[in-house]
This record gives sequence, C-alpha cells and structure tokens, in this order.
Amino acid sequence: MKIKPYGDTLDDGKIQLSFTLPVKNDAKGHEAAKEIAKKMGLIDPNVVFSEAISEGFSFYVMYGIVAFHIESDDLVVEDIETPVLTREEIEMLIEEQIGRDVVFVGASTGTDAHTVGIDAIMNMKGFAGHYGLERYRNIKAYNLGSQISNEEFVLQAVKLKADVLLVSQTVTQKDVHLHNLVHLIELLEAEKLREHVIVIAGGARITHELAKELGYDAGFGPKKYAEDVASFAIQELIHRKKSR
Amino acid sequence: MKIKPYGDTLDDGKIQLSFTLPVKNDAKGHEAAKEIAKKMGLIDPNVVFSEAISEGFSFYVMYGIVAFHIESDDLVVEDIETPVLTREEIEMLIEEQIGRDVVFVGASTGTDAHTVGIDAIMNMKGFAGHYGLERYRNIKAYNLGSQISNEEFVLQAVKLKADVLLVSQTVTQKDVHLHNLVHLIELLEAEKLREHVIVIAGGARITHELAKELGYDAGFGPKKYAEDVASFAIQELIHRKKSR
Amino acid sequence: MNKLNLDLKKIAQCRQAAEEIATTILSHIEPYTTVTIERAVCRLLGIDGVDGFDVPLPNRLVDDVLKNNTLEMGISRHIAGALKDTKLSLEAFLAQYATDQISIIHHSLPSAEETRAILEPYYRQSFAKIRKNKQERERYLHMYVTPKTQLYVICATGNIHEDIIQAKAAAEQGADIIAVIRSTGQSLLDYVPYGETTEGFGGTYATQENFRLMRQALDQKSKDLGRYIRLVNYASGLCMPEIAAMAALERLDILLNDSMYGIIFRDINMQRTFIDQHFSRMINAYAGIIINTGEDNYLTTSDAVSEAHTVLASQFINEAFAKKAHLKPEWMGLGHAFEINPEIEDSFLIELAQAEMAREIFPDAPLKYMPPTKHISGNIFRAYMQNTMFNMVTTMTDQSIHLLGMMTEASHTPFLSDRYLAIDNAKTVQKALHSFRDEIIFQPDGLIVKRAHEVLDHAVEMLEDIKARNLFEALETGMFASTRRGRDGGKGLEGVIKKHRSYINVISDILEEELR
Amino acid sequence: MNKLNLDLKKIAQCRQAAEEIATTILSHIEPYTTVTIERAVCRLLGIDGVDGFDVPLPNRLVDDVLKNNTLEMGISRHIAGALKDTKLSLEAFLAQYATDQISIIHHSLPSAEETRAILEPYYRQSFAKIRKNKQERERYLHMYVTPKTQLYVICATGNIHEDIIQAKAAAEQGADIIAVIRSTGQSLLDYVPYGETTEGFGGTYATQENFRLMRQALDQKSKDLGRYIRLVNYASGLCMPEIAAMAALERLDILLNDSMYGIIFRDINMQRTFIDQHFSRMINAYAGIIINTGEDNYLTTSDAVSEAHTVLASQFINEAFAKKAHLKPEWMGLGHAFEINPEIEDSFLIELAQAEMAREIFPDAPLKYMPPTKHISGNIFRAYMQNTMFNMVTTMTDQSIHLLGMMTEASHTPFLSDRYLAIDNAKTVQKALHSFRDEIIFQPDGLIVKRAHEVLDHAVEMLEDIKARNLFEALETGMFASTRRGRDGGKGLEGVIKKHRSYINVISDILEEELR
Ligand code: B12
Ligand code: B12
Ligand SMILES: Cc1ncc(COP(=O)(O)O)c(C=O)c1O
Ligand SMILES: Cc1ncc(COP(=O)(O)O)c(C=O)c1O
Repeated sequence: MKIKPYGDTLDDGKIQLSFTLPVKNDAKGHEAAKEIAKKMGLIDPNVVFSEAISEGFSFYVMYGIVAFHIESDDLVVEDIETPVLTREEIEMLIEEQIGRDVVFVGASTGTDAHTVGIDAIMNMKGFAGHYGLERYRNIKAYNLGSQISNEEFVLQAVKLKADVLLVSQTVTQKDVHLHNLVHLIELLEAEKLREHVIVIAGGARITHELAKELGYDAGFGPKKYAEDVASFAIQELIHRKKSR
Repeated sequence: MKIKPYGDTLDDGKIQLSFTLPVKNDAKGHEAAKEIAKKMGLIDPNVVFSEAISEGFSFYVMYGIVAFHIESDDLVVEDIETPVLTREEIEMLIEEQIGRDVVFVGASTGTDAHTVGIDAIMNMKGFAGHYGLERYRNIKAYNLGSQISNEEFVLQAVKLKADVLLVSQTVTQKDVHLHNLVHLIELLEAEKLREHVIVIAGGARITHELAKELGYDAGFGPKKYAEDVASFAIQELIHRKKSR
Repeated sequence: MNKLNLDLKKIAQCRQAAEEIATTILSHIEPYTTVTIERAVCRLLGIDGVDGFDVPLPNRLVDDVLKNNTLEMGISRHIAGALKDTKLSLEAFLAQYATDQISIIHHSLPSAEETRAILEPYYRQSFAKIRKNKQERERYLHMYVTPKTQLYVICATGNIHEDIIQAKAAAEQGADIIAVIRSTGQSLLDYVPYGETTEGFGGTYATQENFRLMRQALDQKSKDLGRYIRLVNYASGLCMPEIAAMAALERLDILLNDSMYGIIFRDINMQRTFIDQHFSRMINAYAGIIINTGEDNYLTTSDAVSEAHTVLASQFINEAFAKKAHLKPEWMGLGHAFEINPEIEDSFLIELAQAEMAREIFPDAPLKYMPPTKHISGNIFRAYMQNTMFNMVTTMTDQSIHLLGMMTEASHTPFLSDRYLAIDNAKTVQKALHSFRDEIIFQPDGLIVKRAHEVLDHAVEMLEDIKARNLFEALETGMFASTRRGRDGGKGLEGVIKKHRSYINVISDILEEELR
Repeated sequence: MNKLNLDLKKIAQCRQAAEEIATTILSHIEPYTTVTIERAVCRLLGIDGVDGFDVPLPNRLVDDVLKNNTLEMGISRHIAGALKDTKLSLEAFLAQYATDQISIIHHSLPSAEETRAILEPYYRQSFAKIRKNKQERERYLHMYVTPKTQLYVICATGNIHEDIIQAKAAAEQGADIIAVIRSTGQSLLDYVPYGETTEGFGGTYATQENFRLMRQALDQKSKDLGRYIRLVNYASGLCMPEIAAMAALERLDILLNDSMYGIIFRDINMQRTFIDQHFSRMINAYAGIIINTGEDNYLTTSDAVSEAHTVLASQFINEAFAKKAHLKPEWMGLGHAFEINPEIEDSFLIELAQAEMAREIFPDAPLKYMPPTKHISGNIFRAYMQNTMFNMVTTMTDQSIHLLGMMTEASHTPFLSDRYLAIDNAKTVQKALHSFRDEIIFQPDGLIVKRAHEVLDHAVEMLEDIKARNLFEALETGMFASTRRGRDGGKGLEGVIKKHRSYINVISDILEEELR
C-alpha cells in the first residue's frame, strides 16, 4: 500500500515540524527555515510561527506537504515473531518442555542507574498491572540492580547459571548505551558464553531491530512487560534445545 | 554562512516532526514513520511517541537529524526595502512631497468576513499599541468592511479616488484567497486601473513574496502595522511620481 | 452553587430588561415574513430537490410567488391553491412544476381553513417525522448517560465523507459532540445547496443529505461506543429557518442559532435576522434541538476584558428571544468564551469569574464555552498550554458544552491529530481536576468575586440603556463587538415581506399551537 | 498562610523525631572521616591541579597517606608536617611532589596547634575568598530583586562552552537559575575531574574550571539583564565535600546536596554518605549556598500517591541534618515533586495538597519543586500540558525554586527550544494566575485538606518508627523509594577512615568555630 501522512484528507501529506536555527529571527531566517523544509522534499512549507530565542537563535514551527509516498509493503519490519503467552501458559510450557526452573539474571548495566525499567520486568509486583518474572512459578529471577559493570554482570551470570540475561539501558545520550551493550557481547564471546545464554536488551530507546544489530537475541522497548520477555525467552530456549 | 538546525549543539541538525499515518499503530507503522523521515533526508530518525488515533490512523512524534546544510548567503529574500518610518515622519513626507491627502481604501474581500486584521491597519485605535491609518493627519482611510466583492471594491476605489488599495485575506483553505486576489488584479487590469493605484495585500498567511507573485505591489503578514504599510505606500507613491 | 454571591435583584432586573427588549423587537417584526421562512414552509411540506439548473425547488416556488408580488399571502396559500386547482398531489404537482409544465402562480388562494385542510397531510408527515426523531433522541439519552461536560469538536474538511471518517475517529477518542462547520460564504447564500458535497472552503456545505449521512454514521458510532454522539450544524445566515427545518428532519441535536450573530458578523439585515431567528427557534423548540448562541464571537472582535458585560447582556437577550420561541432553559446553549489575552495579569481569574458567573446566572442552560482563539498564535505548544488553562476553567465551573481548543487554531482547520490531542488534553484535565469545583471557595472580597459583580453591574446598565432606546439602535451604534449596522443595511432585506391581512403560514400556526 | 489547618503538634512531633534520628546518626559517624573530606581539606588549603597522569593532586596526597595507613591522623597534619620538615611553601612543595621529587609521607606529624599555625596562611586565603564570594552574592541580591518563585532550568550538553551559550539564552528568556547537570557516572568517580571539559553523557562534568567559566558568563548576563542569575551544581555522590569546597570557591549559589540521595539512588555506602554530607553542608553553611534535597527522586521510583509521606518524612530528616550543619531554614531548599499519574482521578488536588503542605510546614525554606518526569511520555504536547498543570500548582502554592518541566523529558536532555518553551509556559502561567493563591480557600473538610492531614499522619508514624529503630535500619529495610541498602554495602566504604585520637582537620575545626 502506498502511504503518505494524513492531515485532514487522504494523501494530503501534511506534517508538522519544529526546530531552532542559529540565526536571527527575520525574513532571512524564515527563508532559511523554508529552504530547509524544501530540501527535505516538502511542498508549500509554511512557517506558522517564529520567535527569537536569543540574539543568535530563532525557533520555527512549520507545516508542509510530503510530496512522496512510501510503499508500506516494501518495509522490512524486524519484529519478534513468537506469540505472546500468558503467565500461566508460560509456566505450563516451562513445566512441559523444559522441566526445570529457568534462570533469568538482569541488571541495569554500566553507569546506568535507572532501575524502574528492569524492575518493571523482574520484580514481583511488575508494572502497569503486569506481574514481573519473580512471580512466575518456575522462573528464578535475579535482579542485580543498577550500575553493574559488564564484568560483574558476566561473573554473576556464570555463578547463578543464567539461562537468560536481561540488560537494561536507559541513558542513550551520545550513544553511551551502544558502547556498553556491544562491550557485553564482546565479553560474553571472549568467555565463550555467548552461545549458552539468551541475551536480551531493553529500555525506553531500545528496539528489537537495534538489539539484533548489536548481537542480542531480542530487544524490548516501552509498553513491553514480563510476559512479552518471558514468552520470547522460553520459546527461544525450547527452540534451541530442540535444534541442538 | 552554512546553517543547520540546532538542538543543543552547533550543527547537530536536530529537528522535531509530528504527523498522522493512515495505518495501524504497530511495528510496521513505526517503520513507515521512520521511512518517511529517512526519505526526507533525516538521519537516525527516532519515534519518541506513537499512539493509535482510531482503528486506521496512528500519530507519531519524531526527532531526527538533518544531514545537509543550507547556504544562507544564497537565499534570495524578497522583502520590502523602503525603511519603516514613524507616523510623524510619514505625515511630514506626505506634506512635503505629495502636498495633498492620500486616499487609502481597504476591505476584507470576497467571502472573507475577518475584519480584525484590516481594522488593525486602518482604524483609529489600531492594534497592539500602533495607531491605525485613520489617525494619520493627511491620510484619508476608507475601511469598507468585510465580504466586499472585488467588483464592489473596484467601484468604490474609483469613486473615492483611491491612491492605495488595501486587501485583507484571512481564509486560505483550499487556496480560496489566491483565486480572490488574482481576480482583483485581473479586474483592475481590465478596467485599466492597475497602473494608477498601489495595491497591497495583507493577512495572517500573506507574505511579501506571495503578494509580488500575484501581481501586488506588496504584502504584509502578522506583526505588521499601519506604519509599515504607510511607509511603503507613501515612499512608493513618491517614487512613482518622480519616475513619471 | 453560589460562589460569587451575586445580587439576585440585579439578575432579575437584567432578565426583565431583556424581556422588554425582545418584546419590542418582536412587535416590530410581527407583520413580516421572509423568503427563507416561506421556503422552510415548503420544506416542512416535504418539498425538496432541485431543478435542472440546481435551483432548489423551495427557492423556485418562493421566487416565482415573490416575482408575482403575492408572497405577502404566504406560500402556504399558493401551494394549497395550486393543489386545489390542479387536483394534483403535491408530488405530482412538483414533478410537473420542476419541468416547467405547470406554474405556481395564477391559482386560487384558498381560505385559511381550506389551506390548512389541503396541506395537513403533508406537514403532518414532516411533523410526525420530527416527533419521531425527538423520541429517538430521547431513547438514546435515556439509554446512555450524558456527561456533565460534553466535549465538542469540529470537522471542516469540505468533504462530507472525509468529515465522517474524522467524526468517527473523534467519537472514538472521546468526543461527545461533532459539529460540521460550513464552508466560508454559505451563510450569505440565500438558498441551501442540495445533496452530498465534497468540496468546501474552511468547512463543508450544510445540506440535508450531508446531515443525513453524518447522522447515520454517528448513530452507528453511538451504538458501538454506548454513548450518544450529538450532531451540530449552523442555523445562521440567510437560511436560518430552512436549516432548522432540515436539522429537525435529520435529527441534529444542536444548532448554532443566535438572535444577532448574522447581523453583526455577516452583515445580514437586522430585520431579516430577527424575523428568521424567531421562526427557526420555534422549529428548534418543537424538535428538541438545543440552540447555541454566539456571544463568544464578540470577544474575538473586541477586547475580552472591557467588553465582558456585552456577552452577559447578549446572553440575557438571547434567553429572552428563546423564551418567546418557547425554548426551555435546558435548550438554551448560551455562548461565552475564554478570550482574554494571557499576557494580562490575573487573566485566569477574570476568565474564571466570567465562566462561573454565567454558570450561576443560567443554572439550567447547557452553556456553550468556547476556547481561546484570538490570542492563539502559530506557536502550537503555547496554544496547547492555553487550552489546558481553558479546560481547567471549564471543569472548575461545570460548563456544559465544551468546545475544544485546537493547537493549530492560528493556521488551519483541525487536522485529525489536532483533534486527538485536544481531546486528550480535555479528558486529562477533567480527570485530574475532577472534584476541584467542590473543593474551592473564592475569597468573598477577592478579585474574582469583585470582577463578577462588576460585569453584572455593567450588564444591568447596558440592558437598561438598550431597553430605553431599543435593540435596533443598539446595533446601529455598535454596542456589540464594536460593529455598527444600519437598520436597512446589510444583506437580505429584499427578502423581508410585509404580510397581508390574510397571510397564512400553516407551519407557524401549528408550531404556535403545539408549543404553547 | 494557613489553608490546610494542619495540626501544629504533629508537625512539632515530626521535627522532634527527625532531630533525634539525626543525632543518633551523627553520633555514629562522629569517629570517622573520609577520603573526600580529606581531599576537600586539601582543596581548601589551595591545592588544585593534576599530575602527569591527570590524577588530581588532592587524590594523590590522600591516597599516598591512605596507603601509608596514616590517614587516621588527618591530611592536615601530614601536610603541615611536610611543610615543616621541608621548610617549603605549599606551592613549592606541591611542585616537587607532583613531579615525584618529594613524598607526603615519612614527615613528622606536628601537634594540633602547630598544624593549625602552619596551615593557617593557606586556608585563610580560601576562607577569605569564600567570604568575598558570599559578600559579592549579597551585593547582587541587594541590588536586584529575587522573584518569589524562581525559574530553574538545566543545561546538559556535555560541553561547557555550549552550555554557556544555552545558559545565557535561558537567562535572556527569563530563567533565574541555571543548573549544569553532571555527566552520567560522575557521582561514582572518587575524584573530581580537572579543567574545562567538552564531552559528557547526559550532562557536563562538574569541574572547578567549568564552575568558573559558567559563573563568569552568568555574572555578565546578570549585569546585562539586571537580574542575578544563580548557578547550581551537584554536591552528591562520592565527592560531596570537595564539590562543596569548589562551589564555595567559585560562588555557586545552590548545590544539590541530600543526606540520603547517594545511598538510595547511587548505591553509595550509607556511612560514607552521612559523613560526607555533614562536612559538605558545613561548607555550604559557611559559603551561604542553598542546598537542594532530593526527595523528588523517591517519587520517580515509588508511587507518588502511596509514598507521599516518605517525602515529608525525608524533608524533616534533611532539615534536621541541615540544622546540625548550621544551615538556616532560608538555605534549606527541601525537595518535592509533581509526580502523580495524571490518569488518577483528582491527581491535581492531591498534588496541590502536597505542595501546599510543604509550603506551610517549611514556611521559610526555599522549597525546590520538581516537575513531572515519570509520567511524561514521548508525547511532547501532552508533556507541555502536564507542565502547565505543574506550573499552576507551583504558582498556587508559592514554591520558591521552580524546576521547569521539559516537553522532551522522555527522550533527551533539553534542546535550546525545549527550555525556551518551558520558560514561556511557566511565565505565562505565573502571570495568568498571579493572585490566585490569595483568591482561593480550600473546603475545610474537603479532599485537599484531608489528604494533607493524612500524609502528615503517615509521616509522624514513619518518623517515630525510624526513631525507634534508627535511620540505618530504615534504609536497610527499604523505607525510602522502595530501595534496600546494606549498612556495609554500596560504593565508597573503603574511603571511610576511623579517626585517631589525635586526628586533626583544620577546616572542620574552623567551620565549627565560625558557624557556631
Ligand atoms: C526515573 C528517572 C530517573 C530516576 C531513576 C530512579 C530509579 N530508581 O530508576 C533518577 C532521578 C535517579 C534519574 C537520574 C538520572 N537520569 Co533519569 N529519568 C527518569 C525518568 C523520569 C523515568 C524513567 C522511568 O523510570 N521510566 C519508567 C520505566 C518503567 O520505563 P522504561 O525504563 O522505559 O522501561 C520499560 C521498557 O523500556 C522496558 N524495559 C526497560 N528496561 C528493560 C530491560 C529488559 C531486559 C527488558 C526486556 C525490558 C526493559 O520495560 C519497561 C516497562 O515497559 C526518565 C524520563 C522519562 N519520563 O522517561 C529520565 C531519563 C531516562 N533520565 C535521564 C538522565 C540523563 C538521567 C541522569 C543521567 C541525569 C543526570 N545527569 O544526573 C541521572 C543519572 C542516572 C544514571 N547514572 O543513569 C534522561 C536520559 C536521556 C537519554 N536518552 O540519554 C531521561 C530520558 C530524562 C531526560 N530527558 O533527560 N532518572
Ligand atoms: C477572530 C476570528 C474569527 C471571527 C472574525 C471576527 C471579525 N470581526 O473579524 C469569526 C468568529 C467571525 C470568525 C469566523 C470564521 N473563521 Co475565523 N478566525 C478568527 C481568529 C480566531 C483570529 C483572527 C484575527 O482576528 N487575528 C488578529 C488579527 C489582528 O491578525 P491578522 O488578521 O493576521 O492581521 C494582522 C496581519 O495579518 C496584517 N493584516 C491583516 N490584514 C491585512 C491587510 C492589509 C492590507 C495589510 C497591510 C495587513 C493586514 O495586519 C494585522 C496586524 O498585524 C483566527 C485564528 C487565529 N488565532 O488566527 C480564525 C481563523 C482565521 N478563522 C478561520 C475560519 C475557517 C473561519 C470560518 C470560515 C469558520 C467557518 N467555517 O465558519 C468563519 C467564517 C469567516 C468568513 N466567512 O470569512 C480559520 C482560517 C483557516 C484558513 N487558513 O483558511 C482560522 C485560522 C481558524 C482555524 N484554525 O480554523 N473567525
Ligand atoms: C451563532 C453562530 N452562527 C454561525 C457561525 C458560523 O459562521 P457561518 O454562519 O459563516 O457559518 C458562528 C461562528 O462560529 C456562530 O457563532
Ligand atoms: C540530591 C541529588 N543529587 C544528585 C542528583 C544527580 O545525580 P548525580 O549524582 O548522578 O549527578 C540528583 C538528581 O536529580 C539529586 O536529586
């Protein structure tokens, strides 16, 4: 299907933009704002608001028309394909197909001190009405907390015989999370552990696509809960067991 | 000077977008949103928010990085070049160089019923602390009000011996203003009046550039007041007088 | 609720003055009918459709009679005469008339009784349909709860089918009321376009077919959502009575219908407007349609702080005219607006005072509260903030019909996403401030209370002044929205016709009978 | 102002319990010093700079002494001894020490009196500078008016020069307070980086040179604008005392400085934190630096409705610790936050109750009020609305230090335009609601009043409970922010040193003397 943004009529292509330019707020600033929009391929770019932020900066709110369509059938969407099960279904699956407790070890790693996200997935009470992994009958969930170095994390994973590693990364400024996430995979590979664990990343700015790119098995962002993670991890474990 | 949008660091190129897509809010929708941003030339497009508006529509807020610069020196800015004078200076100029009262006839034309803009320019009390043309000692300002057909407008202009015509257009939906503005010029030309009057357009979405394109002598948008209009009109009148 | 300690005597004095103002005007206009009233009569006899040149049949009929200089007798008598003389059914007559095989003039003009007898089967049908619509609405209202404050959004794409998509989406998001605003300029057309339309400027043409299509779509949504979604259009401009008739036939729920808006903001002749508004309001009363008045517009033109009393005075006048047309308070959606420049110190308090005052003075009216528009710039973020403040005042003062502000007010009619964001803003504020109204008391000698008293005082003065002169003069001297209008100026005066002694209007007769 | 009719006896009971809680902790920690306290001593003797491996000299000195197991005597005695034995000026000694030509250990350890005598010229200079800074600030404050509610925004580009551009722009737009937030992870560094920095993650490193550069820029802006622009940084983490010292030397005006934040949110050892906070607060008291506490953070982790009392209890504890460090109420910027999920019915009322309660219980404190963060999603429009509600509560309850919410809270540290829009939001609300606080009375038996009473009741219980056990145990059982911390766990315990009987700290001696 060919799609375009929608303002109030199909295919009108209307979108909104805002940005700051490091120039004065005058006719030239306006023209510059429009020129940028034009270079982005917008037709009829319209500065609906502009104001000086300070001497050398000005702020613009614009509307414009996207001239092109995109073909949505051509989009390759890297998404998790295993179905999302309920807690009860997951527990049953573990019982039937794995026959022992599954160990999840999680942490907010590196210098990241945000715990709310990993807690949401792991802690008993969970988040937004979704119970966390600790509540699952045959899952052993170890939440190491935050600011855990990758070295420490790997050490604990080995000690606790982890089946699944859960890494939370919230701070993404200047790509600090990318370095940290890649470093963990390198460590695991160096220790020849990568093959033996399922490694999952999560956080507000983490997507499945990104996680895969970085060498993780899956990635989970906002509005994902324990059952999403456990569904994937358990089915993947079973799949690996079978294919071995 | 080469310029780029500014987020929090010079040349970081950061901008904000929002738009609706006529698709479901799912991974594919996200991908479509990103694809659109990429096609606009943005790097690292980031969907920071998405939500279903209704079954078939979803809303996206994005940030992304503009990859290109624009060269601000290359921008041609069509702007009014005559200086903006004070009311007193304008009155003086009329006295000295024209030596008679100058007649301005204004209206909100076509089906447009918005009067606040034209009133702001013409009426005694003016707008935002700027007195209107009626207050000018040697300007005769006739404000015909709103919903004035172009035919009626031209008729009155002739009757009142207008030097300057002021046309206000506020409603721009489906370019209704363009048709109306062009029609007025055609009428004036048909009546062989175009050369004898200064014709000025104004309104929230009118720019000088647009007005020139449509065959007007000048155009004025938001934050323009009586002195802006009178400065241009009087200096242009004098200029024409001299060059005749 | 009495938070402002308003002087009840002053309120009564305003009401009394407004009553007298309305009475004077009605006695002035009583001798007249208008072309659109006569066309509305046609419509309520079941006459619809257009001829080969797209001229609506009601217009052709009325124009023919007008040209014949006999409209003073009323279109009712002409039609009755034509049917009597030709012995045709109305349908058959119209079929021949539309194709120029037969004329409406030169027939006999039956007596009042005979006219009524001939036309009864036709208007009976329309009235039955209107009553059925009313019952249908009541059934919905009985089945589903009406929220104390109803969220109202507009559609304005110009294309009724696109409007429907957007109206349904808005309903899903939580809108309770959908208005399809009209194309620029429709109010100055002295006819109502026919059939479904897909092009308009800044709005969609009001046609009976468009009404029907939207009503149908919203009924479906109402059932899906378990909430009755109300539909609004505009009985304003040169065709007030006809639009009211169409709205009654298609079960619209609310009509913008002001006694003076057309005069002030569309330069429609004041006599024409006063005549039309009265007739259209009787139809609304019969159909159970809530009217929305347009006082908010004053503040888009004049200053909201200094002219606040004109809003209140006008609300009293609109109320008085509405009463004369037999509308009950529960149907009087008197208008006001949040239009003070937010750069004014304590603007929020002044807005609150005005809104609370309206609420207390018109306790039973489903007040229509309009969002900030005039002081909305293209800064969509700032607009969203201004709308938050507006939503708060709405919730704090229990307004009834809550028009949602759009962040893009300064640039275009709403996008789908603008509406979505506006509804989210309003609903979140409603929730977060749920009990706030019951929680706060205003300082008895504070700024809010003082402001309300002041505005009421000015309204008393203004109404007394108008009463002493009369409303025509008030409009001539620009007392509302700083706009002066001549008594014989403006559009549509040529459509005002002095009634003959033996003028008959079967519809207004029935309406008067039934509503009394 | 007494809008809530709070029980004064209960408030007094809370204060009393908090006093006892603090006393117990202080008696526990009295026998200890920490590496960063000793390094702060170095800094206040004028020791700054780094060696060839970028190790700050204070760290080298203190580490050398620590390795020698004689830090228990205090760095003061070691330095005094070295100067005495080598007969070098401090400057000359350091030049040789930095290049490994001379050691800090194996010198004599002079007596208390002698130590003081030797070091006096050095710390005198620093104290003089700090006093001069304080006077300078007072001069500014005398010259320019301080608004009742001060607008506070952060810069966080990572590059101090870029931060300066943005801070100046913010000041022009109306910000009163600029905070440069620190790079992720700095709080866990057991040293303070040196010199100007141009790279950081989610913040800019706190260094003395960065402090100086920003202060200079803001002084210039203050003069241009005729408003004193305050500068903020963070005396938190493993280097609280040193940062306090640096801030005092560079005339920062406010420091984030909580008695428990590091424990709970950075997993820093609790003993270390309590020791460090006390010393750092004495420096703040001397320098006239307002502290900002971090109770707001509890609500980013736990539920803002059910855990509201933990904020109040913690404010009392922070107050008690602050008093012990000789800070006056006017310098206690106790923290709280607007963090209730806006989807909760009446959330606005509950927020209002909490904010008003804090205002009434700590009438003289320059309360720091934090914006919504946790329930901000990537919907920047909705965030802008939430910030409007927050700004309203701020204005309605006369908060003092008003951190502005950013519409992009859920995605990135603020862009220039985010700050611009945030300031516009806050200023517009301030103006529009200017007198609102004086205008409204809360229903005496209403939800708002009840909620405040309830929270106070819970705080009494909690404080009594903590008093009965002690604060260490409270932290061990996760009474704050649902976070459990072990008494001997966390980072930095190795930097806690038991003082020897003959330990000397020339700085704390002076501070105690002068502040009493
Ligand atoms: C709460 C909070 C804090 C608290 C943290 C308290 C705690 N105990 O965690 C405190 C106040 C301590 C804090 C501090 C800082 N913060 Co903070 N903080 C936030 C805030 C407001 C909310 C984050 C949150 O808890 N969200 C709720 C949870 C449930 O959502 P979530 O993390 O996305 O988790 C969900 C999914 O992502 C997923 N998930 C998450 N992790 C994982 C892991 C796995 C394995 C899986 C499967 C799924 C998963 O599941 C969860 C449920 O759906 C955000 C802003 C915002 N509104 O988002 C800023 C924010 C994240 N913080 C930020 C910053 C910069 C900081 C600081 C660095 C600031 C500073 N310089 O001092 C500090 C230091 C932190 C550090 N060293 O890491 C920035 C990050 C910017 C960026 N993109 O890099 C943000 C976005 C604010 C901002 N705009 O500046 N912060
Ligand atoms: C007030 C108002 C009204 C009032 C008008 C009252 C009156 N007496 O004028 C009322 C309520 C009647 C009204 C009605 C309608 N309105 Co209206 N209205 C507005 C509103 C809120 C403010 C406009 C205004 O007065 N601005 C203040 C003045 C001072 O600004 P200005 O016009 O830009 O003028 C300045 C400059 O542009 C310049 N200028 C203007 N004219 C001229 C002329 C000359 C010669 C010069 C030199 C300079 C100049 O100088 C002025 C001072 O700086 C805007 C929304 C907004 N916030 O902008 C919508 C808006 C303009 N309306 C709109 C619409 C669609 C309508 C309707 C068509 C809706 C409907 N379908 O019913 C109707 C019908 C109007 C019609 N037939 O024309 C749309 C237009 C959309 C578009 N771009 O096409 C807007 C943008 C709202 C929206 N988002 O939908 N409206
Ligand atoms: C009472 C009333 N009628 C009508 C309108 C709409 O204008 P028009 O008559 O041009 O459709 C308004 C404007 O909002 C109004 O308030
Ligand atoms: C008291 C206090 N200290 C410090 C910080 C900042 O964290 P960090 O110590 O990592 O710089 C905060 C968080 O906002 C805080 O509230």
